[in-house]
Amino acid sequence: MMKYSLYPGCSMEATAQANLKSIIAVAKALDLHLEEIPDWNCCGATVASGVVGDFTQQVMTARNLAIAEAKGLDVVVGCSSCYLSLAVTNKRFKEDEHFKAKANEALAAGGYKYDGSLRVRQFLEVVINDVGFDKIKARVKKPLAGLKVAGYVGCQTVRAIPYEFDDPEYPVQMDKLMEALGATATKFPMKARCCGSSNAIAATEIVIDQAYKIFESASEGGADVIATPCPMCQLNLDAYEQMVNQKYGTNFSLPILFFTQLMAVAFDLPADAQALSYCINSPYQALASYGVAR
Amino acid sequence: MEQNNKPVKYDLNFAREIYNLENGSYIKQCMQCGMCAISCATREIMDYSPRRLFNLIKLGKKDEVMQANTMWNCTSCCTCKARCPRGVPIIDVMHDLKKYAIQNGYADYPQAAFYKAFWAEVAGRGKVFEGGVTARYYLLRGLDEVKKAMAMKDVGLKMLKHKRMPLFPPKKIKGLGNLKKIIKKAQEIERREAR
Amino acid sequence: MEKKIAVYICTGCGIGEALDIDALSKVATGEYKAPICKQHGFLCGQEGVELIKNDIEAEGANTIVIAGCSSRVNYDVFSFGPDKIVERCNLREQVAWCHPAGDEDTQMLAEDYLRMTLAKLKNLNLPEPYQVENMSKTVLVVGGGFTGLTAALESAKAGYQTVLVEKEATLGGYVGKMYKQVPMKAPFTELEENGIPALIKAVEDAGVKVYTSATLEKTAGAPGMFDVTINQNGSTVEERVGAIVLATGAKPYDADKLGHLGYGKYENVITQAQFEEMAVAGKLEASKVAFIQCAGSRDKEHLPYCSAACCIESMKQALIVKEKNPEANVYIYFKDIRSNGQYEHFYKKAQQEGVIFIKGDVTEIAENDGTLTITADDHTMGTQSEADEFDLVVLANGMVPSAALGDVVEEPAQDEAAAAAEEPKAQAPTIIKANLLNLAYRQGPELPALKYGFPDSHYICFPYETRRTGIYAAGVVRAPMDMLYAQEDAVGAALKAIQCIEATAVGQAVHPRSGDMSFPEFNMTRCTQCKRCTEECPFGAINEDEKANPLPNPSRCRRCGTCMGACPERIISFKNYSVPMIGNMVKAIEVPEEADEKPRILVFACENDAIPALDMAGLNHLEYNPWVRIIPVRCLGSLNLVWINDAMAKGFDGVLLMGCKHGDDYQCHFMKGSELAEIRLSKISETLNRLGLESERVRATTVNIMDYDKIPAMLDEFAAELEELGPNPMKDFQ
Amino acid sequence: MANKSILVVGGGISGLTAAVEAAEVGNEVFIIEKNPYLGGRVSQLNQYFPKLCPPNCGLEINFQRIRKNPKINFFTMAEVESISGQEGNFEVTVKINPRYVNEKCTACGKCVEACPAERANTFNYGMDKTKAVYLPHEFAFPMKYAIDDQACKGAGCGKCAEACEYGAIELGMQAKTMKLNVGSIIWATGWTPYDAGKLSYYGFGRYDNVITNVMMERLAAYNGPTKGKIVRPSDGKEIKSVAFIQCAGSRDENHLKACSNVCCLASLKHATYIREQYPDAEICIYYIDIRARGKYEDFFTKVQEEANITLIKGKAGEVKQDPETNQLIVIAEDQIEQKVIEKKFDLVVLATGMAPNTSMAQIPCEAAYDEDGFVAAAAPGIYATGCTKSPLDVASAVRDATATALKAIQSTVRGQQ
Repeated sequence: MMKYSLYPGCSMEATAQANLKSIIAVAKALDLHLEEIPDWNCCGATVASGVVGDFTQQVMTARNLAIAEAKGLDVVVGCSSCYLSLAVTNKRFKEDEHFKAKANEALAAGGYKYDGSLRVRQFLEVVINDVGFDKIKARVKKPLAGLKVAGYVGCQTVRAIPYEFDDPEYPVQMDKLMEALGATATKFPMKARCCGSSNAIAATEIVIDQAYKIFESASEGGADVIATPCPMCQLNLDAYEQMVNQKYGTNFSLPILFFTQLMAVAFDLPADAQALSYCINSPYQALASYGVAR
Repeated sequence: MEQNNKPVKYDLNFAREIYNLENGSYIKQCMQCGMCAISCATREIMDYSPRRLFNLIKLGKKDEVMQANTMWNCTSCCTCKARCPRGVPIIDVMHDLKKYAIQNGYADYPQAAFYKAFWAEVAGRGKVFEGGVTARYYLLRGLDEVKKAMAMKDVGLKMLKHKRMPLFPPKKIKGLGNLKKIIKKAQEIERREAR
Repeated sequence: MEKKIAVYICTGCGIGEALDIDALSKVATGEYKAPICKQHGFLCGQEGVELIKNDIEAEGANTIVIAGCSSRVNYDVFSFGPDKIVERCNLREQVAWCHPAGDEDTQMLAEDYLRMTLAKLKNLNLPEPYQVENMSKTVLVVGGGFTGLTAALESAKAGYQTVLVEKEATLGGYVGKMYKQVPMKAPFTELEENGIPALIKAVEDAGVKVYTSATLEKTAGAPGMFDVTINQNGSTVEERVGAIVLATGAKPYDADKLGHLGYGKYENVITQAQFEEMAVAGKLEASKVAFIQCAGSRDKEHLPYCSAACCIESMKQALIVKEKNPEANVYIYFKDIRSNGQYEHFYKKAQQEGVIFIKGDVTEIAENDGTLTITADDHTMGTQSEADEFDLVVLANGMVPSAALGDVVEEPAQDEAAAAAEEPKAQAPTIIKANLLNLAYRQGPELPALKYGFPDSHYICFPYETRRTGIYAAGVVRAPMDMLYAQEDAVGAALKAIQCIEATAVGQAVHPRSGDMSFPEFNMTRCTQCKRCTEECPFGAINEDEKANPLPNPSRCRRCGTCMGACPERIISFKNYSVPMIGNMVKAIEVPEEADEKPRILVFACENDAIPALDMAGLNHLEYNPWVRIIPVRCLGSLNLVWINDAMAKGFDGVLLMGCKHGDDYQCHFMKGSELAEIRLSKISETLNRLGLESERVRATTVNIMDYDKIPAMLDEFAAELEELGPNPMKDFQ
Repeated sequence: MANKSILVVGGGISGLTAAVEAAEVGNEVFIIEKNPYLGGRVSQLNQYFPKLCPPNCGLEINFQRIRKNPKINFFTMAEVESISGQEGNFEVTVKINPRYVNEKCTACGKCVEACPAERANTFNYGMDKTKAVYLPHEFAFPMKYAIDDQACKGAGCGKCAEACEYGAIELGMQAKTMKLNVGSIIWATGWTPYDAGKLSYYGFGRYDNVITNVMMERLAAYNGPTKGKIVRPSDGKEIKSVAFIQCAGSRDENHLKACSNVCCLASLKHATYIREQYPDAEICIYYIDIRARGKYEDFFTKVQEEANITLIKGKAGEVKQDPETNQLIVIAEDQIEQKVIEKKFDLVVLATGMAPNTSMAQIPCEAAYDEDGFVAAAAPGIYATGCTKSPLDVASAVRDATATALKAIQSTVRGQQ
């Protein structure tokens, strides 16, 4: 069994509970042991950087790494925004001695210290590299044969650390994962385009306009569903699909799922692990032929 | 050329101030290629592309720069940062410009209110409660925005229905006191380093 | 040498299927009485080669004719030692592969080619190398700046005696006066200390003989035997040297012509050179400095070219300002930043140090209260911009080669008779009296200049090509370049000088006919002092005595044969290339009678480009006109009009010259060969017309090596036009 | 006693020049080339800037120099395996890969007619195919065929061997190694076009009508895949508009940090190719700086004066494809006009730069490389030249190679003392 520390992040406890539920269930099914970092705090995301600056935000983030370092396990992150914070902070600890000294000086004020020994990883990457497509295929009980999936990787997942495990402009790894589940990855030029992210509240129009382009591109490719690893992407598309339809006079009704939810379906895990009821746009019809019921 | 007959005048004082921000010195490396301008997810609605903004900084156009929506419309999608041929971490520069704008009273954009609300949540709890951020945001923005909120009530209702909007905030983290100390110290260090 | 001819006809690669080999053999044995003539199905195979070697040994064959593939292939297989003559008759690429098998015309073509090859042998002899007397292997370097010092040091390090002549009292040149140097190595970000003192010491330690305050009063002679008169402070010294590197550098563009940028008007508008002076003198105290790029360069009114070094030199100077005063504000106004290659790192470094780069055209520089104000069209800002309070404005004023400074040598006034004849003439290359070499050459005192006065090579593949054999230009005298380029350039030129010395020592030509040991010999008894050879030699190899007799200098000669083509008396011949040799080839071709309705077209083709192109046409099995008979020539410059006479008299219906492109972007490796040939043609057109022969029957065309796809149509069209003219009326006069 | 001979690794224009120049001074020279022919990258070029003359012309002269000079030895399909010894006396192990065609080949071409297998034509960057037995290209020197063992069906097929009248096919040929003793070594393994697939925002590999500058050379060349006609790869249609994207990979911290030096002039030259075939085609060049240094400025001026050529100051950011017309939409910020512009083109040419081969296959000896992968310094007696040393245009590479020949000769002289 492979062991990891898990950093869930704030969204997983609120808007993206479906993500956390399916991650935990899929991990278990694949023999991956995830241990939540005790008393983790918000990473601050890029929003905090805009108020207090990168350094302060990264020191906040580092508190989580400092706590996790006691176990020495790779830190797995589900949320792409949290991943951006943790991975970039971790990289600076490893590569920038001056930063490391300053950051540890600040951490010391709270009684923490981080040596930069850990690896920060995305759950998507762990599933692909540590488990591998062959084992995933072997675990599939209900192949998603015939399901056309637009793999919406989003922006930060592949661009936080470009080329870390995929092309930052035209990623293909999640598509391969979908293929391993038996589904068909559709042509989807907007697969790495930003959804508008944190502008959902303050500048809704941005999100609606972005979401429109993404839905348009996914529909052109003939997708039945959109899959994503990112809580912001999932929420923005899921919550605003109808507003997009209103503004643009379109008729999109694509369900937006976390890739882990589709894994749970293909692995034939229980309904709670699939967490499909959290989807605003119902996925039941699209997934009906894979043993999914409301 | 602009209609204005009087030539604009270079004034390096503002540029120097910006170049001294945390990531500001990277701006100096900009070679005016315009890659960022195309890469931006929100390029259609930006007043100035990052390239142009950097050019205006060079020129010393403080008001134009600070009043621009460029940094506020930045979604931190990292496309420009990943592509910039000069390795300018543009989103990090945008963070600095937002922070500078807030500190210098150029915070009229709704995003600025959202940022402040978000930070207040993080600092007060150690975690973010999305409902709390929204409430704080509307308090900061005032009545006009509430109208917009009403327009979005459908979204909110749907989210509630699908268990996407917990009504109660998460517990404060146990180490909140320590976190606050860390933040305070970090800001001290940052001020020290800036000079 | 008594020639014993052995002919071998290869029947492989389709030749056997295309031709009647027995009939072909009879040409050799019957018409030309070759004592040995054999055929083999795989001549380049071991057995075939053994066959030849046996005949050489057992039968004493010493003149071998290989009738098979092109000489471009199997050159190593058919090589039997320096004392054997080997001639290739191309039956494969030029016959079997581009003409129908078994056809009567194909057979006639092959037979003619064999006749031509055998006829050629009559006047073909093994060359004997020309030996220079009192050969010197010393390298002379003219100019003691960065390039010259480097060239001198490197040639000394290769073991050659080296002499260096510098006109100033001290060595070092322009670079010697610099405060610091641009980076010359990775990571290309750090300014370097001036390397000239160390370079001077290395030159002295290497035993280079240095003359300072010295100029070349006269350079006479030729490679291996240049006699130079050095004037040092008024007294003269003679040195004999083998080859010369010209490294006299460049001058900054005259800033007095840059009044529009405030030079001469405002004290604090200075040049890059003045900046260096200030920095060296420790007088550089400026808190706000602007650099104006392309001050003169890239400007039709001044220097249309880019001076190449200014962008990185200005970045260097900007960094010097920053080094002295980190708080200084430094601006660089540019058109394009040309920090090519790895100097991109230097550009980034300058940016990181806070140098402000503005893409803009400066429209005005004015003075206000003792400081300078710059107004510019600021392109990326999209507006006019202004910056003020500069205490120094530095003009990146570009460079002018030292070779361009002087009066152009005027063509000697034509005598009345020549003027009256209005003979067309190739334009002589520009030579500028720059007082650098003072060559005692009939063709002028300095290296011929290309555009803008740079004595550069015109070739991309051969950047050290020179029109004065044994003299190689290097550094900024040759072309605008930065120091890193100049350093390499100096070393390369030193190699070329050494190479010329070594080739001369064994009597061989240098590029492009490197290794050739033939050279032109003049039968002076028949010379009419017409000066054509001396005027037309592209390399200035032939001097004249006061009676206008040509005085050849074989070690200057590049063996193109232009003199041979020019000579109306046909007194110039090489041992293995001569007017009679080609004439015999022309005469060997059988021209059928008019009634046979088999026209004949003679083609003279340049062996550098047109012949390979014809081979390629064969390789691609492109079929072309079978009336064509092709004779390769060293260069169309060697075309002697008597061959045209011979051809027309013999009844050829037309003659086509295939040469290289000429004009500004000429591709002729001997500069003007194809152009001269065309001029010669134009001279005989009137004569032809007078004889009742349409001058359209003789024409020239340009073919480059990639034009093989166009060759069939080119020949067919010419044949069609000749057909319209009807047969050559001289045909049956023979 | 030290050795006066020189090993030149790489038979492209730099290696050829260094070898020929050194041999014409009098030193014995060995050239090692990994391809089945000499000439390297320049043999794949259609024309040189700024003269627009054919590279085969200069190569032909260099091959003549090789033919006439017994001091030059060359080995194709060969690679250096190891180097030992020191300046003045190196021992080098060279591996000669099997060509499967021996010296008996007369280049008659009968084998090609018989061969049933095909391979992607690497000489034309995969834009067309050859048989598994192939002549690398028409001007190939040596003029001998070779067999691609990846494509060949092996001894079981043997049709080529049957067809060959001269016993030139040896399907069982094995790699060989040999030792060379030399006084100094010149490393001239050249460069590889930067992998345009890594610039995924330009869609190379996804859109057929996005090509690279080196492919443009083949499209324009008569001995290329289209007989020299420049057409859209997707459907072979004529071109009405073309975009050149400069700095595609070069001057980029994420890709090639340095400027590749040749791409500006190369694209200006390509503009002349297009103009010659399509007098009315619209040509746009997207650039950051046009680096036509020195006298190349004249060529820049000349091309600028052509009608319907627009220079757009702004690095092209993205290329999208119109799925219906296969036209490409290039998005860039026009910095003079201060706006983002989208323009449609039939063809997009990426001006990809030079990645030094030493960044992939290093010299098997002590050597230092700079951050761009070029050779900064090597052990005494070993010299890098041409594009293993810095990104250079042809004239500069030849100049550099000539200089390096002298350095190598100096090593043999030093070794003798």
